[in-house]
Amino acid sequence: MKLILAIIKPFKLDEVREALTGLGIAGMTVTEVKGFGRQKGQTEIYRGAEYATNMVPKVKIELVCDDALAPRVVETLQQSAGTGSIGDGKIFVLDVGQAVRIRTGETGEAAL
Amino acid sequence: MKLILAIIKPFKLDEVREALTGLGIAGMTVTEVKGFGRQKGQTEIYRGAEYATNMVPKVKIELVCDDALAPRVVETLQQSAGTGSIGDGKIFVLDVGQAVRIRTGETGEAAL
Amino acid sequence: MKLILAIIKPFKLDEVREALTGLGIAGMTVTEVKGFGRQKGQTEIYRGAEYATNMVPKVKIELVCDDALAPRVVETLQQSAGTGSIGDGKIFVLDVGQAVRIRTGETGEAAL
Amino acid sequence: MKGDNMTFANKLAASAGAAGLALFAALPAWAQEAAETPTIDTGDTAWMLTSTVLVLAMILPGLALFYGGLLRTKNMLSMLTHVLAVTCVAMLVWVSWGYSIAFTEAGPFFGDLSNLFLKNVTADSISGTIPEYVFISFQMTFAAITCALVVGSLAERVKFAGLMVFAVIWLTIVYFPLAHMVWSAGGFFFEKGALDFAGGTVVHINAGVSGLVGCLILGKRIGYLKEVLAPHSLTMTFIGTGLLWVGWFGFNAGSALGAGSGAGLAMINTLTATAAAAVAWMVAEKVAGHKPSLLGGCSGVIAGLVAITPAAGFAGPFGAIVLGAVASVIAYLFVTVAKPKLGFDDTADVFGIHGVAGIVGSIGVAFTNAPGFGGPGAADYAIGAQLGTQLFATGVAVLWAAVGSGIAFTVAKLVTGLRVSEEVEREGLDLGEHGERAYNY
Amino acid sequence: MKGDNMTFANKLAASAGAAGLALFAALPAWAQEAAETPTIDTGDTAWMLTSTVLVLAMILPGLALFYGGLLRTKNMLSMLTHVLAVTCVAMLVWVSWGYSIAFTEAGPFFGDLSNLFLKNVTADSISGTIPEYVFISFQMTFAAITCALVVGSLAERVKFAGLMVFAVIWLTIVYFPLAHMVWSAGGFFFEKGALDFAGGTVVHINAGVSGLVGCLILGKRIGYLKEVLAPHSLTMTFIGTGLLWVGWFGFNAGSALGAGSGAGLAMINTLTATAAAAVAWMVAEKVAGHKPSLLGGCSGVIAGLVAITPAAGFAGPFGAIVLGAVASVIAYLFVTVAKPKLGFDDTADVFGIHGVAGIVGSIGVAFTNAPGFGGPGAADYAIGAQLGTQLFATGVAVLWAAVGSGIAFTVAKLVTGLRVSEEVEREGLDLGEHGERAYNY
Amino acid sequence: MKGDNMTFANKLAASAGAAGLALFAALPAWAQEAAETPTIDTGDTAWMLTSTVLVLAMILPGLALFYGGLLRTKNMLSMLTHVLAVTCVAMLVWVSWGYSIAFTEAGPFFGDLSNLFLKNVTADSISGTIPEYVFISFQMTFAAITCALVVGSLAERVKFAGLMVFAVIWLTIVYFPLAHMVWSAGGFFFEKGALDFAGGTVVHINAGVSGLVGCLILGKRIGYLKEVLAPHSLTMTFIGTGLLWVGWFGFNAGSALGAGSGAGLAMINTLTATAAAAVAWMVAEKVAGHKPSLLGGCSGVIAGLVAITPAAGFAGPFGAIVLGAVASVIAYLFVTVAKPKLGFDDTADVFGIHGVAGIVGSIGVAFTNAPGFGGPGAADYAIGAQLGTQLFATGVAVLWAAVGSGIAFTVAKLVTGLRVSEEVEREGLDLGEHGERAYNY
Ligand SMILES: Nc1ncnc2c1ncn2[C@@H]1O[C@H](COP(=O)(O)OP(=O)(O)O)[C@@H](O)[C@H]1O
Ligand SMILES: Nc1ncnc2c1ncn2[C@@H]1O[C@H](COP(=O)(O)OP(=O)(O)O)[C@@H](O)[C@H]1O
Ligand SMILES: Nc1ncnc2c1ncn2[C@@H]1O[C@H](COP(=O)(O)OP(=O)(O)O)[C@@H](O)[C@H]1O
Repeated sequence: MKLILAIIKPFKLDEVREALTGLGIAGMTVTEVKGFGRQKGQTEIYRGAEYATNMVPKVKIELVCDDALAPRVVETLQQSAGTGSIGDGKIFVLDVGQAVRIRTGETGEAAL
Repeated sequence: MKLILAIIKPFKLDEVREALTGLGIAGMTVTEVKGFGRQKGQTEIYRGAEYATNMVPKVKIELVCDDALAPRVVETLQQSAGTGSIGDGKIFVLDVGQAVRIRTGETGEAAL
Repeated sequence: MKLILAIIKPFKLDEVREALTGLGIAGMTVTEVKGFGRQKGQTEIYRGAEYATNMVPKVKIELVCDDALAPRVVETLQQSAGTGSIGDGKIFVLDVGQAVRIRTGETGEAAL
Repeated sequence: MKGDNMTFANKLAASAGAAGLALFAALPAWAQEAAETPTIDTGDTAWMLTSTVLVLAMILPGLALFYGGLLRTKNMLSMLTHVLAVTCVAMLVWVSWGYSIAFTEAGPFFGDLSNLFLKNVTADSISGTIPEYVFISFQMTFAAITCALVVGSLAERVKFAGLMVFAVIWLTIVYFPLAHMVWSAGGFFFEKGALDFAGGTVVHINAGVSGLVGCLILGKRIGYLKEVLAPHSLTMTFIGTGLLWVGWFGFNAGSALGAGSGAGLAMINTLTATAAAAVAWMVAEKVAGHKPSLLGGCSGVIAGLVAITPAAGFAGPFGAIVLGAVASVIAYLFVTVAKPKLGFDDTADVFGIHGVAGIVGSIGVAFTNAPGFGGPGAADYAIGAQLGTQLFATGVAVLWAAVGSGIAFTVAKLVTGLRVSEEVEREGLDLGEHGERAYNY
Repeated sequence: MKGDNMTFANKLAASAGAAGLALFAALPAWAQEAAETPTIDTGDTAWMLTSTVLVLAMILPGLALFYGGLLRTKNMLSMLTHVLAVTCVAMLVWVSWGYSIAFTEAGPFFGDLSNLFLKNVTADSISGTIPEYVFISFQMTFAAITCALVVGSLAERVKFAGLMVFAVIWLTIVYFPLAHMVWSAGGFFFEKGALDFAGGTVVHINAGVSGLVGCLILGKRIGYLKEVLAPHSLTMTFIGTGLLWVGWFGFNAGSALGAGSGAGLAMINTLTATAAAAVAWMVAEKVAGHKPSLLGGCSGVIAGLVAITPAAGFAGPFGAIVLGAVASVIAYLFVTVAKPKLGFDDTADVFGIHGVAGIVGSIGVAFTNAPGFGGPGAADYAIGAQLGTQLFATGVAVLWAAVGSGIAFTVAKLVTGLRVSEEVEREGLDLGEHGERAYNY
Repeated sequence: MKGDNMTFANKLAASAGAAGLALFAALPAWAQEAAETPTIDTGDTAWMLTSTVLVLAMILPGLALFYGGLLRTKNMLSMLTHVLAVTCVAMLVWVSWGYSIAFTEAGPFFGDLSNLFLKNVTADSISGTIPEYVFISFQMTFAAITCALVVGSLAERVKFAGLMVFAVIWLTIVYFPLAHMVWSAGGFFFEKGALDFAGGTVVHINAGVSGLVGCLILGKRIGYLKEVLAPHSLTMTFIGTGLLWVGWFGFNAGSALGAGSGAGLAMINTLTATAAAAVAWMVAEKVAGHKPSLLGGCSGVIAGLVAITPAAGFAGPFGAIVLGAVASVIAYLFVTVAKPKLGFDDTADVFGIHGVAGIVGSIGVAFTNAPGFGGPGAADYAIGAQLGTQLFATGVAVLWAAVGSGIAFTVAKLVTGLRVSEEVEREGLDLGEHGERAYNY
């Protein structure tokens, strides 16, 4: 199994989720994060104090799927999350040794 | 070493933490996340505008332990986090190459 | 490639980011988390109800880099995040199978 | 100049006598006295000072929070900024030329510029039984809140600069004339005998219609009816609701222009109508198969307040209850059933609540004023005739607001573009237009 | 009917004379005048209009925020909804039959139904020196806030429907009779000469005891004394505290029913008692080995306000300081030491603060009124006798509230279940009962 | 009785001609009159009761939110606690010895202790046309807010205990004497004929300068000019701004001590000056190449309110506009250009706004009062002479505040350390000093 970790633009989340559901993905976990990268944040000024925020709000998706599906998940993610402009984000793929569904105790791909 | 990544129901956190402490686990890291899965969210209506949230609040636990302990951690997690109802969550296990305690520079299992 | 996962004290974030930028790291992703470990939280009392919070606010950094750079990243992290006092946090290193830049579709180290 | 307002007070009393309204009949001593030797009544003045303060509290922080809470986090601060800026601009315009246009006696639709920059007023000027400066201040807050009400329709996409241009034009060609028609001696509605105790036409119908025109000209928000646009803080909306209700006593009971029985009547009606409207909205939700909601209760509160505004002194407490409940249910149906079908994007439902409940109130007052329905109307009060007058006045107000605001928005659009770029809209107006965030937790 | 209130005013003055209270002695002209030719005093009316608005501000947004901030995020919105709905229902019930039961002169415990739907009142009716509609409005807000106070004990688990059923019954069988006993001519306490300036028994002891009964009937929250139930926003609780203090001047100084020396005395006492109580609570925390806290300060503010309520016109500023400080420390000890031992789950400490400080105030007024302690009592004022009266009145109020609220909660439980399901309680009442979230950041 | 106020108003105008002032000249007449037939005017009393409540609302929740919103989340609660505690302590000190020092007629700089613990005051005492207890309460809130204003400079690092020590000393040696100089018969500035309608010197210059001294003694916050110290909630700051503006009418129009034309003039000026100042700040931002911001608008509001405070009854509405705009731009330049260069860390810009705009107002009033600029000054009013007096009074106030607050802070530092440990500062004062969090979402 693979853990697919994608960092995307927040407003793309709905689109991405729909695209992945289309692939048959039944679950994923989403976290609000702050990204530091090439994309620069807005400058904020409060009564003359200027703060150039280099952190941009992003959304992180964590999704475990079986090895076979992984390439298509990555591809779908890349297509649905992309806007073509800087800061679109990254996808990372890691190996997962084991998966368990807490409710039933099922393990492996059955747990997904 | 293993990274154990568990997504559970928020109100189960205290119980889970206690159960893990019982196993001798000295540390873990917790994040508030939103889960998308079989469990459906509540429908919210604001002045006629209906939003069926398919995101459910969950808590993610990240915990690194030595290989030997991992199976018992997974088991304990599964038991203490389970309610038997849909949406109880998942446990994923990944391999960790290295661990460092920042304060002391200790590495490997000594760092945990 | 490696995923370097560091849990640090929140007020150290700026310093750490600067140190990593010095290494040539161009991106990372930051999450607010709560840590459970040896460091104990403050006791809060609200109208007589006492809560000893064992969760301490921490910041988690996720950073993917190529294998060669990883040791130096870990080292830099350890130095810049350390204060020498309890609760400084941990660094974990995991293997990453693949990386993709959503915007361009570049993969591997070119995606970082 | 003092004469103007004396006349205003007299006309009020006179027309009240003519139309057989109990309200002013209840204050004959006051009216007479005022006509003879204009002196300040400290009790009336105390109440009008308080009322002015209360109306300001409705705007800042009241209305700004009510609207702001309904928006997404990223646009909260822009709403607060819009309300603040519009309020301040309206105040400056009011003392510069607004008061002159609204309250000099020149024609049925406009005053003239003879009192530009308040040049005929001094600290000693008296209007009725209160210092004229207090009257001007009280009316100033009305101009400000009406303009601020419109902002709710435009939220999450209107450009700050465009809003400022709109405000100045709209106040001048829409609000001041309508205020003149309703409240000035010689005003069009005033002379027709239309009932409007505290500004149902000038304020609520006007703001509702102008907001509708504005959101049509602006177009829908990105993601409207597609993405989740849930309110970022109903807590803030609730605080706003509370402050609006609290402040509305300045608005309604203050419109009696003194601390007498008229104010007392307006107060109790502003309590009962509102309570009934809040309950009615939540019951309507339940009947429609949903859960009774906080935003429903708050919307009901506003609908009730709006509906009772024209009728506050022209109803009994139980007439007010019926009026509030009816207006609330109609507004509920409009907002939840009609609006999604019509498909326009009135962000904070300014038309759906202020416009709709305002129209219900403006028509309903013909009934609530009747003694048969517990109203203070005279024994020979004729519902039918009054209903005609009310329909006519309501229609004129709707038309005037629609045409005038169309002009104002169009000019603002030509000059500034009126709407922010897609990028700013997505990122949020807070950062894009003001370079600040509402929250940095 | 107008007679009723005239009598009310007279009785007030009379009993004041009898008991030798300086307060009313200071207003003899007013009392006489009122008895002779009932006319409106615009100054008194201005203040009573303002006072009514202030008490409304105590409820919305004041009390709702004060309580809501103490809850967990997931129940914030339900508290706001409860307070809003209870307030509106109380208002409608008040004008329908409440005012009649409370303020017609039929017997010592109840009025009668002769003034149902305010049928004897018109805009011209006068009560004392103010329009009767203003008096009714002022008293309306008292009924509403008392009922809303009870909600704090039930928070995080009470069912919305159950609360509504409770409110209607409880107002009818508990609040209106108690209001009659204390404030109506011929009322039980009134005739006994019990001192209660602004409603220590009717409002605070009553709400505190009813809340206690309610939380006992409801049972504890899931996780009480086990999980972290920390306040989700002390910022909101602070805003509520500020608004409660601000609004309380309408409550206390407004209870003088005019803008004279009685209001002035009530005002300064409502400042000094409260300041002392806030400081006392924080000092008590320090002495107990803890850090002085914001919630402590806020709790002290409320304890002080509650304690001074019955005594606002029956104390000097330094008697008020002592009363506030004593009540605050006793409430502190109750809430932090006694309550955890007793183990009941009064979510917002309605009994611990309103009940306890209310009882301290209701008894303490026997002392503060004494000229020896700087109070306005006459030279021959007898502390002992008054103390007996106060203890008796307090006891009756506690009993009446306990029995009546027991009935009201039991009926509500039979009809609706009163408590939400475990699932809803866990997920939060906001989503489960109202389908909304307080915050969507 | 109503006659009183006529006379009061007349005297105001008349004596204004004589001494070229309005306010203070009015006070001796008031003292005299009071000696003759002191009776209560219910209208004036109603307004002064209301004004007192309004000033309290400025502090709680107003000022606390205004400041608190500007801080980081971890220090929010400490600000709320500081403002609450300082307010309560100031109230207790005021009735104990403050009123005596400020308002007994002993010398030009101090009163004496003859009225300690208000021993000469009863509920029947009258001051002008209002109960003396009302006057004492009104002035009490002035003492409290001034002390609370200082807190803004010290935020995010001052120790709670240190603040309490400072407050008691500073009120005694700085505030009470300055209040005596300005407002008491025989007071130093009072006799010199300095114009200060509502406390520009006593309140704003004083708080601004004291805050500056305080933040210099405390030192900069860790991370100042290095880390991101962005406001955690401009929403809260906005709510505070709204409540400050709303409450300021109690402050300014209340300083007329009655509900007459003086209050009316103060009200309209407090509207126009503030509106102009808010707009001016945002325009200044635009001109400087930045986006017009909410915090800019809010800062402008406060600058305008501060500037008009001394001039509220000594300006026409358009003089007020100019004064507000000028003060706002100067404060803007100070805060954004001068302050970063000077490098001191005045957390909430108490000096930059209250100090700077207070000085501008205190000097500017010499101009706005001139009839040539639309002010109410007499025909023979001499700007030059008055300007000299104003400069002198301003200078003395600055000096007195600087020296006195230097002493108070130094003593507080010796006794308590004044500043929290580095660890507490990093973790936040909320947990470190009070053991609570402002938010537990
Ligand atoms: N090496 C990295 N490790 C982890 N996250 C990264 C890394 N580089 C970028 N990111 C994440 O991806 C986001 C987008 O990266 P950025 O460099 O701004 O643009 P792009 O994806 O178009 O190259 C960043 O905000 C950050 O959250
Ligand atoms: N494939 C997946 N990858 C990552 N997280 C998942 C995945 N499937 C489910 N989850 C997480 O687990 C939670 C519970 O899953 P769900 O399908 O609702 O119920 P159950 O765990 O009972 O099967 C989800 O809310 C989501 O956070
Ligand atoms: N085994 C673990 N797995 C995951 N995170 C851990 C683990 N142990 C500690 N942490 C994280 O590291 C933080 C610091 O650990 P702690 O034991 O308090 O101090 P130290 O790092 O000095 O040993 C914790 O708050 C937690 O977030």
